[in-house]
Amino acid sequence: MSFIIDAIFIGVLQASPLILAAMGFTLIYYLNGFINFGYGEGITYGAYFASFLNLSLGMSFYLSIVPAAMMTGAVSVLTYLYVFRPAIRRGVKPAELIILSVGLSFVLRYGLILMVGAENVFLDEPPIAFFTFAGTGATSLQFIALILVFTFAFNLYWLIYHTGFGEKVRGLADNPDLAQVSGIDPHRVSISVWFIAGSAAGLAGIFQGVFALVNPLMGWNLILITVMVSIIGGVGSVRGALIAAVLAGILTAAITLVTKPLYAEVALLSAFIFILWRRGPRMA
Amino acid sequence: MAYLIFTLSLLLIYVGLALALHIQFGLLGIANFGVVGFWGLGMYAMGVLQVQLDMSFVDALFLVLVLSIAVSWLMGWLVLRLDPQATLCATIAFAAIVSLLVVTEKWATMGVVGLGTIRYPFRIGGGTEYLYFAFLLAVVVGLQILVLRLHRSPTGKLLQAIRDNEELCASLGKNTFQVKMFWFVIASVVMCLLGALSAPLNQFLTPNMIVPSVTFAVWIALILGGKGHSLGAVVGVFVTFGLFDILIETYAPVSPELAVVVPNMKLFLYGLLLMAVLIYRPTGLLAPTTPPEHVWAEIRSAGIAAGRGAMTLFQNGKNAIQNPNTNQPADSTAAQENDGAADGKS
Amino acid sequence: MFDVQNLGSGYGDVQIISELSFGVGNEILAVLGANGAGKTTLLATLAKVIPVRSGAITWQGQDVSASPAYELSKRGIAYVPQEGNVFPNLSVAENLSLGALVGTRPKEDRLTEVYDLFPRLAERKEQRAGSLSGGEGQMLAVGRALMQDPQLLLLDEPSAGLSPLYVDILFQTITEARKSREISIVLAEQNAKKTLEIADRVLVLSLGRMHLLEAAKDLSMKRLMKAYHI
Amino acid sequence: MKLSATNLTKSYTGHPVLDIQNASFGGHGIEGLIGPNGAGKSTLLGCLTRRIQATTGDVRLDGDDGVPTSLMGYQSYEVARMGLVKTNQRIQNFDSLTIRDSLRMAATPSDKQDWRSVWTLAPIDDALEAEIATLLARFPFSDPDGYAMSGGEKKLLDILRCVIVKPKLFLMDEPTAGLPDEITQDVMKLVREKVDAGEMTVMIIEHDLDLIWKNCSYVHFLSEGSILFEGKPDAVKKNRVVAEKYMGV
Repeated sequence: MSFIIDAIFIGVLQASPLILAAMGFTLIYYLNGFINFGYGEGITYGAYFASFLNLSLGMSFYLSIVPAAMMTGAVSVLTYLYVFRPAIRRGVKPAELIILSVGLSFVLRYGLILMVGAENVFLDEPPIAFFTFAGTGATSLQFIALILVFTFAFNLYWLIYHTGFGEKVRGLADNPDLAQVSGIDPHRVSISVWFIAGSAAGLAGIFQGVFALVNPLMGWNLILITVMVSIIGGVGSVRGALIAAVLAGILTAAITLVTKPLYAEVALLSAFIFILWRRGPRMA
Repeated sequence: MAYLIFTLSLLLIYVGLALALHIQFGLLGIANFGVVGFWGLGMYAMGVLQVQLDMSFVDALFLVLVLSIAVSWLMGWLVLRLDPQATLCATIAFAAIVSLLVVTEKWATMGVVGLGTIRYPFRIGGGTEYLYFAFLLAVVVGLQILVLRLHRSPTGKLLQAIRDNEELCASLGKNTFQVKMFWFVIASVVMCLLGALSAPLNQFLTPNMIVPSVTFAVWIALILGGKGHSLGAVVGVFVTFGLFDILIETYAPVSPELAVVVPNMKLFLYGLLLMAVLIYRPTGLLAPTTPPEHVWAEIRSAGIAAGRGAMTLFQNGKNAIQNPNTNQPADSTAAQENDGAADGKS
Repeated sequence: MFDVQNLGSGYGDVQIISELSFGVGNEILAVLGANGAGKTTLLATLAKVIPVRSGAITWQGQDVSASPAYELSKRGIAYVPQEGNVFPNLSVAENLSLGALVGTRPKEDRLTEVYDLFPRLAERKEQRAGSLSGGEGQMLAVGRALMQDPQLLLLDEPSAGLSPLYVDILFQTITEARKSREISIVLAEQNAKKTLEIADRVLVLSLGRMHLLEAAKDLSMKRLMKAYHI
Repeated sequence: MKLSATNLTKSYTGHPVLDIQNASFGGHGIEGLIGPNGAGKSTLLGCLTRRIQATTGDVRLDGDDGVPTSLMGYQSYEVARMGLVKTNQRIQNFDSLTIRDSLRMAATPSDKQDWRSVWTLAPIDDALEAEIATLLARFPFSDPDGYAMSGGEKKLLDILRCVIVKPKLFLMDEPTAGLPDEITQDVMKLVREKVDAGEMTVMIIEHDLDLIWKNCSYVHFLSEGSILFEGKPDAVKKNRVVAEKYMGV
């Protein structure tokens, strides 16, 4: 029993960046229909923007969260405007858009390394308090992250399922031609979605960075599991990605508790391939 | 010089991988993003069999072959019915599994400590590396010939037809799944075997060799060279690997501070190049603008002309000592080959 | 009000509509013709889902040939395509509410009107549009378009695949909507007999060109049959 | 070759689009299948060629030996090999094959198309090659060794590709869509020759009723998912149900 509680607790705590990243990723997949590996770099950039505000400008960690996330959102919009939209307009097919996104992620990642170097960076953390809950310890930071993540998740969920903007997004994803005929300007909606998704990646990066450390490969290391979680969660559903991210976190934690963490990844990856195979030709 | 021969051998390995990927993606449209998984599997299998079980190179190669057929078939069965995006994800996951297992299974792979030393299949003093290079060259030339012939053969046409429109192909009575499976397995096994062949080159294996940038390098080479052109793979590898890894990294006169930056610069430029090609010239440097067999016929006739020239020179040299009649067979082969080229054109 | 001059359109290198000129006043203009005559292409071009190749479309005195589709819907043109005319993964209520993105009247008023017109939709508010039956789906599609408070309604074969009962209900609704709202309707139909009952004028297409254009009451069944090759 | 469907139904998300009690196709030389938009014609063809999995029912193929085989256990490529081949309504093409290669690819038997062909470069036999050359000479392709460029060329190629695999029951889905009139007539002439020679039977799905009346000796009328009337063209032309359903109740 305590094993299950431990797994859930650890899983949920560790999964918070993953939940954010998966939701943002899903949003783009939902709207544009291709897997964007460049999204992983949003995670890295979020962490570096935070480290810039936090370490170079001396801003407090908590204050740096929102501007860093917004800066990441802006980067995401730029990639949409200058890379993906021209490519889609030129008729590049989904499989090649993915390869394009891998190319973009190389450019962003190694461009970053060329600018700031490849060394690990540690964010200047606020003072930390430890809690014990049901026999497991957690830091105040983890709790705050968790609360922020769920606030963001809740707001995103609300935005997508209960507002006019969300309706537009879902309409555009569901039937682009009819959406245009109904008076939706696809360009404006897309820009907003890429901004929100980028901000989610940025937030994910900020918390991943403060939990561990910031380095240029952190996004790439997280993107595969993000893609897996989103696809397993049922692509095209923000709800699904949220649930799948929590489950993946719990599953990883559970497997980690009984074996080495790397085996947890192997198990997840194998489960991922198996689920894709079971689903057959259709993606979602 | 020893370093150059090592890099050139590695370049051949990359050409081989790109050729195998050309069969999978260029001809069949299967987006295998797990190239490094197959390659790494073959490399580590060779290493483990040689180092831990003390097998001979040939025995180990045979076992790698068996293992790679099994793994490739399993992967084919899992991914070939999926849509391209799902195939891509599943193969990436496969590569990630391979690289994780290399770290965790320390009893076999020695984990991060590294596995060594792997022997060459033969040892002839200082010339080993050169002979091995020649051996790799023969393998890669063989592969290139296979790809060239594949483009011209009925099978190749079928593969392209499946890539273009699988459902239409099935509606004409072609068993598309079986065909895809066969060539996917062949190409994946080639990747595994190229891995096994690169083990002696590297001699000492570490998990950080099995990283996604290997897959990426092969992909960029293929896309850059032209995924639909039978020579695209070679051209692509020469432009990327040959230009950056050999010319710039090894021979460009860069200062030590800059030398640290060069590998990152390279990957940055790879990415930029890939993006530019995909957006502005999706067909790659060598675009299949004319029917492939026309191009092939041109290359062949050019090759035959060059070959004839060389042959004449060679024969002239020989004739000085030998009977002048010996140049007869050489000419008749050339004539036959010309017929072959003409067939393709008709 | 709505004027089409010398219109040409098609897909890829296939020209489907050529040299078509007509105007639409405050009326129901029926576009008739056999399958493959170009009705769907014509309506899609009028709604700007397919670009105009040649000629011009004028709406309320302005040339809209180059405006994007969402611009047209903001100016009061609503379009119901033949296929893919609902958002399948969204609920009925959400489908209708997406119709209300343009226009100025409060959404609730329009919603009540549409539910009054199609009581069945009110019963199925929360249902996914993709799970509706064919007839209900068509009602939703027309309802969504009416939510836009259009001045011009383009309907592409709303009766295709429907059973006669549904066709009656649908056509009745279209006439009602037309009377109560005073909107112009362009109605592409195969269902000639039924269409003749509600149309003011009839345009018969044959292989993408105008076969005839005249008042519905003057049109004999015999001449229509000829246009259909039956 | 005759195809019979019994109790064939297909529903999408619970809504029936096809419900055929008992029908047989391919017994009358050239047949026509007509019906209004949304009647279920494409679904019927999909079910017959096993591209679409029917919800219930059975499709049987009466072979030349008179023994019926149920098609339900077969995949679409196997059905095609049995001689049931369908042209496409929307343009489908192998964009990277030249016109001649496309025909060769379709015509080459699969045992000459496997890996061994890499060694032998197995040229297809002269008879088949000659047949392809005759076909290509008969139709006005701008360059038979180039790619099919225009929509019309692609459509024509699609039809010829099916002809070259020697179907026994040839299903033509809207052969006139996107083809110039003269070429449609040439295609119909070719098809008629093959039918008269006893090489195949044909079913045409068409909106151009003139073509149906001119070429078909038997017509099925499909509406609302069922076959409402069938018979000789004259009977169908005169039938009240057909006129009403086609033009409206």
